[in-house]
Amino acid sequence: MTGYTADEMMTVEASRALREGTVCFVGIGLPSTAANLARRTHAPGLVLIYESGTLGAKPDRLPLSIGDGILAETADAVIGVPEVFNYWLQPGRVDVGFLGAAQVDKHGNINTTVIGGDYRDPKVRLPGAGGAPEIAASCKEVVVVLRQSRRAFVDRVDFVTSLGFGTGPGDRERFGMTGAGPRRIITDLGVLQPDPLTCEFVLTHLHPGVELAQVRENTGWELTVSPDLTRTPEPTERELTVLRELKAAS
Amino acid sequence: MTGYTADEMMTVEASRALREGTVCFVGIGLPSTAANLARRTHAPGLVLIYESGTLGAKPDRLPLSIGDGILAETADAVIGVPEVFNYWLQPGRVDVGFLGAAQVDKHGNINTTVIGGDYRDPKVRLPGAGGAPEIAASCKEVVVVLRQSRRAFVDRVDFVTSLGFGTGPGDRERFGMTGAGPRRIITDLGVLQPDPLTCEFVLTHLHPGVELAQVRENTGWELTVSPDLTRTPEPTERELTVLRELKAAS
Amino acid sequence: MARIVSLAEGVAQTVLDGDTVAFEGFTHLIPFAAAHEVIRQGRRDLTLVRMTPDLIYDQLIGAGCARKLVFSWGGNPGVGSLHRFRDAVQHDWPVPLEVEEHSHAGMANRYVAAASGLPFAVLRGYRGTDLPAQTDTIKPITCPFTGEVLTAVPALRLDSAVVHAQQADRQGNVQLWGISGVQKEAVLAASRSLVTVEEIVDELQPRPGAVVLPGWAVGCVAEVPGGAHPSYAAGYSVRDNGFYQDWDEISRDREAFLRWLEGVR
Amino acid sequence: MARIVSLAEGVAQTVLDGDTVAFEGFTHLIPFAAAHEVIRQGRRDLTLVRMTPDLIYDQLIGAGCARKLVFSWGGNPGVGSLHRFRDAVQHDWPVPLEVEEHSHAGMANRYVAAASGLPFAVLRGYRGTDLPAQTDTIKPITCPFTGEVLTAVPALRLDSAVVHAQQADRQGNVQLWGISGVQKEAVLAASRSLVTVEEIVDELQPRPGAVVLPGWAVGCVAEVPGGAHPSYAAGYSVRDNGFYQDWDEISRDREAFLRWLEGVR
Repeated sequence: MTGYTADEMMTVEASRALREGTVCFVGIGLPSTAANLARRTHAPGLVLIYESGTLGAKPDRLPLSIGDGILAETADAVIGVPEVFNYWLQPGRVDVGFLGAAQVDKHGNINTTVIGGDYRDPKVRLPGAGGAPEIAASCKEVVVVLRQSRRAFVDRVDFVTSLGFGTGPGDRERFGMTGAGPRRIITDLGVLQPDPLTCEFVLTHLHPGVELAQVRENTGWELTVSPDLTRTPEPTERELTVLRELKAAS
Repeated sequence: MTGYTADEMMTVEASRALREGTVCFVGIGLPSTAANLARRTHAPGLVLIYESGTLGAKPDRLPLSIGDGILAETADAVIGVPEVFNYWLQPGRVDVGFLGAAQVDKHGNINTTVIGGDYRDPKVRLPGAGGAPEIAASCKEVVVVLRQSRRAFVDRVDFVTSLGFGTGPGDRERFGMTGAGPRRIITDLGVLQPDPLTCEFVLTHLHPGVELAQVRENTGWELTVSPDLTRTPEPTERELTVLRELKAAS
Repeated sequence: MARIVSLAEGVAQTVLDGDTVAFEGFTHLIPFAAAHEVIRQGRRDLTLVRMTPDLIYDQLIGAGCARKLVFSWGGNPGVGSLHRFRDAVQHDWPVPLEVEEHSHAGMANRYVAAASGLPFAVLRGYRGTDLPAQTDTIKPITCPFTGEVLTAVPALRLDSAVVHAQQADRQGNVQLWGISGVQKEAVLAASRSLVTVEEIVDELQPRPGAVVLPGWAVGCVAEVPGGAHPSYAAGYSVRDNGFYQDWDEISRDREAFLRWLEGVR
Repeated sequence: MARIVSLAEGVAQTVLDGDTVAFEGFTHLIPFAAAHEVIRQGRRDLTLVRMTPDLIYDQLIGAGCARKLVFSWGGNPGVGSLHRFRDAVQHDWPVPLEVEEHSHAGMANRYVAAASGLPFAVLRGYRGTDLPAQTDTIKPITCPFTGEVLTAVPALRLDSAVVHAQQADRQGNVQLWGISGVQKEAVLAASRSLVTVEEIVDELQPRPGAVVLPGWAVGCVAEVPGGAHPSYAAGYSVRDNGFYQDWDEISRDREAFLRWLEGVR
């Protein structure tokens, strides 16, 4: 397969992170695209939960907002927002939480609040927490998806909106987190996974055509590369076709 | 009007305690009968809440249980039991709570748990609390309905299942109760209301044909009689007709 | 995805000896058939949890399945007492029964806390009553913002929950409607769950006021038409008020009860 | 029983200067028309509460109605930033804006606590994040049974709440369906409430998944067809995604915004 963009590779790889039959907490944008791609390819029984209160949504096109009517119309159940967080997310019923980020650091902590300056007088004011802190705390595992750049991949985030591994081993346990935390960061260049000893994210997969040097250039910390570094399989014909159909229809 | 029973008088007087347009938390049995009588006579806009989760039930016959299907079928909304207690009762949205009792004392405390002996080895084991403690705490006011007898009307209840005025003035405030507590005890002999200074229930109404001595005989404490002691008006023709129709239909 | 099983399989896989188990249903949809199967399978040492023990727990208690009861209103609604419950508490027959007593508001919030993955719930409850002195699962808690003292009750984490519903589809998605009580909370509070249903259908038609439990949040589903008798399933059956009255006589006498029990076994 | 009023009367009676007020609606059923009436009536010093401020608060903030924002996600969904919000926070234009920032789970539970008449709520939230250091309405709380430390947030008691729904009947009973967010909680958390509806009907037909607010729990109801535009009302309208995109340009520039504001006034 040739002729696909880096964003397409990232979306396809994100969809592959979702196993058949699992329950996935989905935000709008790339996570929703990846989840719906998975549902139409290898994981037809994937259960999608959107924080707007739709359990088991089965949209036949990509929703344009987290509260798109198509989600309510196709859901197994529509519930209030408090119930989403209290009965479904908080007790650890969700297998995978998909999060985006403005910044992510080498321990998988996520910043979606402020960049630069300080909290009261930031250089950039971002949208804020939304559902992310509790998704990061309570989903059995978390997958982070974002484009890789030196600005986004930092040694330490300016603001911890959502906890990854904090400052390293033991932090999640100390904070009483019930979920296992971020298991992979999927980017347009490759995939990073946490080292079980250091809880530092190391490069485990390079996307086709990407050079290691490129990844290093776009990482703001001294990147460790896994001894088992692997090439990500290219998007299949089917993956790309379905992805493009989804995109075209919305 | 002649030819009615003491129980009918008690039920009619209980129905009169419910003003048009108020919101009433109703238990099964006499409270439900009285509330539905009120709804068909002077208070067509009375809002009935049953703890089974039916808001604004408008049964066309007397429900036979607190979870009678007729309540759900005629309600403005059917909600879960946690919501009944948390969103509707606890914040003080209910005007009147109707409670029965096995024992009531001179301060309006209610016992529906155990009589005689001690808690672990009682003489009589009663059903227990149900919704009563929080109805007694949170309704704007409480009306207690039960037949008057020396066994039931005691100086101090064997067990406080639901707080009235505790041991006297200031107790409700000390316990942080948001509702005003019991405002009247309606029996088959008359009506008792709390003295605002002592919080002790005094006889304010005698039902037609009842002698004061009868009430004293059937009260287990030194009963105070209001200087304004009044005769309860007899049941009207209409009240009795509607009450009997309701009873006959169920 | 829920497993579709027979009633016997469902009970065997869901309710184990020593479990803390709730059979919920508020007057409506009480899972009697599953409780009778528990009696047949001879479960022992159960901690039975239910807001209103009703006939269903009077039967399980009389059959010797229980060692403890956690409840908030223990009567035969509109009829009188639960005689097997009283016999167990007062005379240890057939086995001793420990009791943990709460109010409805407390029980409902204990289920909510467990369904929410929290260790406790907060309410305005019990204050000024004699219950906290008898029940060590009622404690004061202070608001960290206002200093107000309220009441805390611990989460009712269940090993197992059994409820009855009108319908499930073949994926085990469950729909119940009418009075829905605390069934959703009980299922979500439990490690294992069994839902008996009036009917398994090809497709659930969304209904006003319905509670839906996704199949992936349910353990087992068993088709048991009439499984709520003598309570009822709105749209399928009416409450057998006569049996509730008859129970008073059956349960009042140990011999009469044992004869009834033979019929179940 | 709710009062049936015009939009202008409803806003005048419900939202007062200095109020802590929520206009709720999670993407769906956002009460834009009521917010525009608030701008026309020149309300000041509002503490605006909303999980997702969205365009509706960008507009109220830009119009100078607000002194404080309590929120959990402040973006233009799928488009980008809320420029009026940023301009107020960073440059005090048109007036300074104080900010109280939470997570969705925290905000939802704060509404639940207020709707429940409790002073605070407990959740597993915020731990390990930098939010508690910036927001003094996040505190630790210890379970009195297990000793586990969780997070407490105070109830969001509101002076007023404004929501949009599909239908009300002539008694002011309100029915909304589709994505229902935290609207019920917001109304129940408020001393005064206004519900704008697409349509006042003779009789509400029960709908699957509907939330019903009894008329006696609602302050005012006003018929305002299209009152959720540019958000939507399931069954009545679709979301005007184009306007959400256009807003980026309108709101980016103070002059363009002021021109838009003239159109509202």
